[in-house]
Amino acid sequence: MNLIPNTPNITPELVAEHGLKPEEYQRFVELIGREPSVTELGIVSAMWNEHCSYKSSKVWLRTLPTKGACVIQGPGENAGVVDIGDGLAAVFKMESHNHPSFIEPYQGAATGVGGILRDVFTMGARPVAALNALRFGDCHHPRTRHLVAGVVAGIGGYGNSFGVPTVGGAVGFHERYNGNILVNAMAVGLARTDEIFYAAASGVGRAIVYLGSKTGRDGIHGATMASAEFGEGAEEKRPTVQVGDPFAEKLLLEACLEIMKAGCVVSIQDMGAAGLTCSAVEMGAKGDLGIELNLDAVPCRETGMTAYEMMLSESQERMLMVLAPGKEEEAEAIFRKWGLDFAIIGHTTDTLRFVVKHKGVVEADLPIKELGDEAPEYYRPFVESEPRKVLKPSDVSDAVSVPDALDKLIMSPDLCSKRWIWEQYDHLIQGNTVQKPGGDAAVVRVEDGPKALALTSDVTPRYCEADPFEGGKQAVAEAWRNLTAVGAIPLAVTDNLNFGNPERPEIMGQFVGCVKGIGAACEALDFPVVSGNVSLYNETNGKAILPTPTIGGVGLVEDLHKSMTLGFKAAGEAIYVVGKTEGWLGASAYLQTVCDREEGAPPPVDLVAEKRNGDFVRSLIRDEVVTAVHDVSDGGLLVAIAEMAMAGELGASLDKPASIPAHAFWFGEDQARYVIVAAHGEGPDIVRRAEAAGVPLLKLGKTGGDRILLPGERSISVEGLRDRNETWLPIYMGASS
Amino acid sequence: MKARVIVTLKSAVLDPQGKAIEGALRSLGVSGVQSVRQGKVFDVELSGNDKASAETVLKDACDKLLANTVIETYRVEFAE
Amino acid sequence: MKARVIVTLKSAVLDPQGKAIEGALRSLGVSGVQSVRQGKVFDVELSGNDKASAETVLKDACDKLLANTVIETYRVEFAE
Amino acid sequence: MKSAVIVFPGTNRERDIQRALSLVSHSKVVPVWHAETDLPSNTDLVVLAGGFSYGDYLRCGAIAARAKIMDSVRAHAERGGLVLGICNGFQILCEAGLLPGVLVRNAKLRFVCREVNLRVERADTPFTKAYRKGELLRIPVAHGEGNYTADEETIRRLESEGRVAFRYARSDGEIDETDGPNGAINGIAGIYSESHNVLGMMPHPENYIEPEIGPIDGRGLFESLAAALKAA
Ligand SMILES: Nc1ncnc2c1ncn2[C@@H]1O[C@H](COP(=O)(O)OP(=O)(O)O)[C@@H](O)[C@H]1O
Ligand SMILES: [Mg+2]
Repeated sequence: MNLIPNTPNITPELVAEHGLKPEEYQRFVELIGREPSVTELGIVSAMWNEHCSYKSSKVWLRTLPTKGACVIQGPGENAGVVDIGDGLAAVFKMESHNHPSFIEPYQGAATGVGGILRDVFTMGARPVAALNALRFGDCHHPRTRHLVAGVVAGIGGYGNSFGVPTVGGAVGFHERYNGNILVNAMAVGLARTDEIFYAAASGVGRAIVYLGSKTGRDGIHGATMASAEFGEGAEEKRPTVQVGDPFAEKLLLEACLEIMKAGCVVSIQDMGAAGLTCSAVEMGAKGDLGIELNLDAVPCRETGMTAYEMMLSESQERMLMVLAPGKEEEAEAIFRKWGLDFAIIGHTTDTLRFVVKHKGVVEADLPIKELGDEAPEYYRPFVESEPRKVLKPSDVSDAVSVPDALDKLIMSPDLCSKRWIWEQYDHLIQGNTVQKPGGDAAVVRVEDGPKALALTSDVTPRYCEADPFEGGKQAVAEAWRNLTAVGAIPLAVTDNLNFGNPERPEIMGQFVGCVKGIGAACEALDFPVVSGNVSLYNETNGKAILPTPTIGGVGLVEDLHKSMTLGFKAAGEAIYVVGKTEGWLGASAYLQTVCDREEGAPPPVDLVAEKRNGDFVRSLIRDEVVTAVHDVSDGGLLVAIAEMAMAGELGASLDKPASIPAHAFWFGEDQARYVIVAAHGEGPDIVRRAEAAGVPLLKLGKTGGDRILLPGERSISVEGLRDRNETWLPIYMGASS
Repeated sequence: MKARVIVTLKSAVLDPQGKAIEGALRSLGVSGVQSVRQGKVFDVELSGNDKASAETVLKDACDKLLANTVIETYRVEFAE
Repeated sequence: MKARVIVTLKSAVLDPQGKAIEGALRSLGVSGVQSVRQGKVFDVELSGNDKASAETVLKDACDKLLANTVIETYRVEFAE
Repeated sequence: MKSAVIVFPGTNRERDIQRALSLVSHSKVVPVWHAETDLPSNTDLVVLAGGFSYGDYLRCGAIAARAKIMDSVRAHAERGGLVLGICNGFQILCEAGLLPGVLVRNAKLRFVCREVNLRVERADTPFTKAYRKGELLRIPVAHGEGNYTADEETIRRLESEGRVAFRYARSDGEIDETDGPNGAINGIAGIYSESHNVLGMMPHPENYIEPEIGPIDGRGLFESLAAALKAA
């Protein structure tokens, strides 16, 4: 065996600094039969860290349904792939950049977007849309404004320059995110089904090529940081964050697509968290091959970089590729044309070892499978959350009048218009944005149409906190509903599971509950999980975030001319609610915003009703008998109707059944519901069809005028509502600049 | 009184702008430039005439706003 | 050798960024700052050691690229 | 009609403009890489597309303006050939000296993507014949640095020589600088060269040409070009 240098000595402190538990280190020593080199310690710390190995979550992720008629590639690759017909596939994934964004919001969010775009074009897909899901602390917290401004500018800064439209997202505020904001970014690309590229290497003795920008000492230990709980010192520690270069990424995109087209690529993997280490090990492990790297050839930005630093650097805009034999020159010429680095830094072997050489010394020689796809996994102890009490309408105060409560809701940080944010994103570039942000789901035309993709990201963290299982179900159901509401057939999801410290049984219980709920809903709604990401340890000083399993949904609109929007279109049309309204106020936005209470069980999600009601609504859209559709979520019926009125600049006169108290009827959050508007004269037929399908349908009133009229309440000006809804966020943000 | 604050990227931090400028200068035929790193300068007008207190104010301004100390360093200079 | 190029807006040109910074500093409680104007600085590494020729190179770089002389002026400085 | 779309590293709306040129103008479209020295023979129209050429590093359009191909673009313009610069293309034209003035950061210091009202200032140029003078167009903008400015003398000349192409307007057609997307002086959204054969504009007519996507007020510009070149 070769000599592996070892300074400094491996001490228990050094092991701990690398985020390895003593037993994990022990396991590693036994595996290799000797003490590791420092470079090896760095490599294993990166590979076995939560972020790369999914050691706490893997056993549970395996329970998710991942198969379906449309699924070409499920979890396990850089992104999921679903068939959308005509020889085309949608390629998508979501990923978190939570901790880096808290430390440096602009660059953290920007590089998050960069990373997920790379995951998508690594597979041969041209990115056609980006979305994001953001959670910030309480809006009164002194850091919140700064974080919102920075994150939004960072997402826009990267996506706008790269040239992908950012078409959707979700934004929420809660004090539980004060010390741990969430930045989840999703990217969607299009590829031909027969031109998809995978990470697994194949063929022995093939050249491994380094592509893209040069390597610097960026974010060394970034991956470890992303998985370590924050303590008091975190802000002082100021770990190196990476700086994104969207310009380089755009060039990398074009160059990669060009060499793929030229047939140069056998397999390809982006360098994300823990850069060269993760990408090289994954390529080899997935392809059952060994990898030998010679770091002397790695293009470096800084002088004197050690093997350890090169292996752990998180410099952005880089790729690793196994080249087709005989294609070296052609591939290199393409990269040079785009002004990017290209270097052969190793080759595949048949030894199943991961060997790293630098300046003639073997810095690492490790078994590749055990590092990669056979990394440790834990079945961590968990306790289920205590069920919460079911609240009756009478348990909830109705002291605030209905119009005043509506005002509070539409001016709350969670429900106000997010225009201030999405106007900073170029949502029109590429010229395919059929439905821009602000609707239930974004709709993006596929090539020349008439097909389009519908895209959304959703989760209701307060439900997940109240009941992880129901909350997990609800997140999926809401994504499914949002796709349905624009007339799309929901195809598949990507998820981003954001939780606290899994070593605490109650947090692990939240995780398990949510994953079970997600699984149940995906199963029932035929909505498989094809990719995703897990972000754990989102805690500061033992205080965890709300459990936040973000769901990114992708659906197919067969004919974009029939895609549905939520704004009222014409006066005198009948408004109905699809689905049963009982007035569920537990864990509702009303309870939180109007009553300042966060308690009660969340609304149960009846997946059979979800499916039935959604399929019914979709059939109405397909048959062109409705003119507006909106799903009912946060804030209940009246908020949904107000949003339809504001979008259409048209009022409505409404009625309600006597059996349910006003606050519960208008603001309850019963699930599986949609507000629909019947095209003129179609009402009776819709009623008949609902009866035949066993779908609950209730007439609420009709559109018209410039006010919302409610029985027994003062009338509400639509323009006034719109004004208050639109100005809350700009005013809030304006106070800082 | 007048002061100048110069904010530059820490030396290990990637400077995509500098890189692009280097390339552009090269292709414009400007020779002899080996590397460029771009930073910001703030020309500040302060009330009062006490250098020491001005320095305190500016350091405070840098830490709070002008510099992102995660990736940048700063320097305060006074006009002679 | 090292040189620094400082590019600033001509004094007649409006500087909205500087204005915004003034406002932000005020709301952060940094007092005593009357006005701020933002500019750019380029830290350049040059081959050779001749100040005069370096100055020529940098002036050329500024005229050709680094400054937009419609709105900006520049100055070249050498580290002592 | 034959159009050359110049592609710089970082240009990202070249496909959008190519689509508009072929769909609406029925033009043959040739992408031209920045490192080329010559335009394709018989080029009628040169387009500088939107995007972030060279990452918008240093100043928007500054590095692209000094690319090799720009000499040919300048020669084309001097011969009276048509040149259209949109968004980053407008910034490049200003940096290259083909148009006067400069585009600086939006007054609110944020990138802005939204639909605006654009008032057509004159309908007798090769770019605007299909519109009416004073017509209000719904067209989107998407930029962080679209705040047009120039010295007083230049502005006076532009105004007196009828070289303002479009202005940001309110829905009643009046100009309100504080209400525009970027704070541009006199609401200027686009300007012509002295002989009106070079147009630079910040808004993106190429993104509003199909009813599936939104208003189709951008079509007129591409129809005008096709008609002008047919007549020529
Ligand atoms: N919550 C999840 N649900 C389903 N798949 C997941 C989940 N988390 C991660 N995955 C899958 O595991 C693989 C590794 O994810 P990740 O490490 O985030 O990829 P990358 O290295 O490309 O960033 C991917 O295929 C991803 O889709
Ligand atoms: Mg990846």
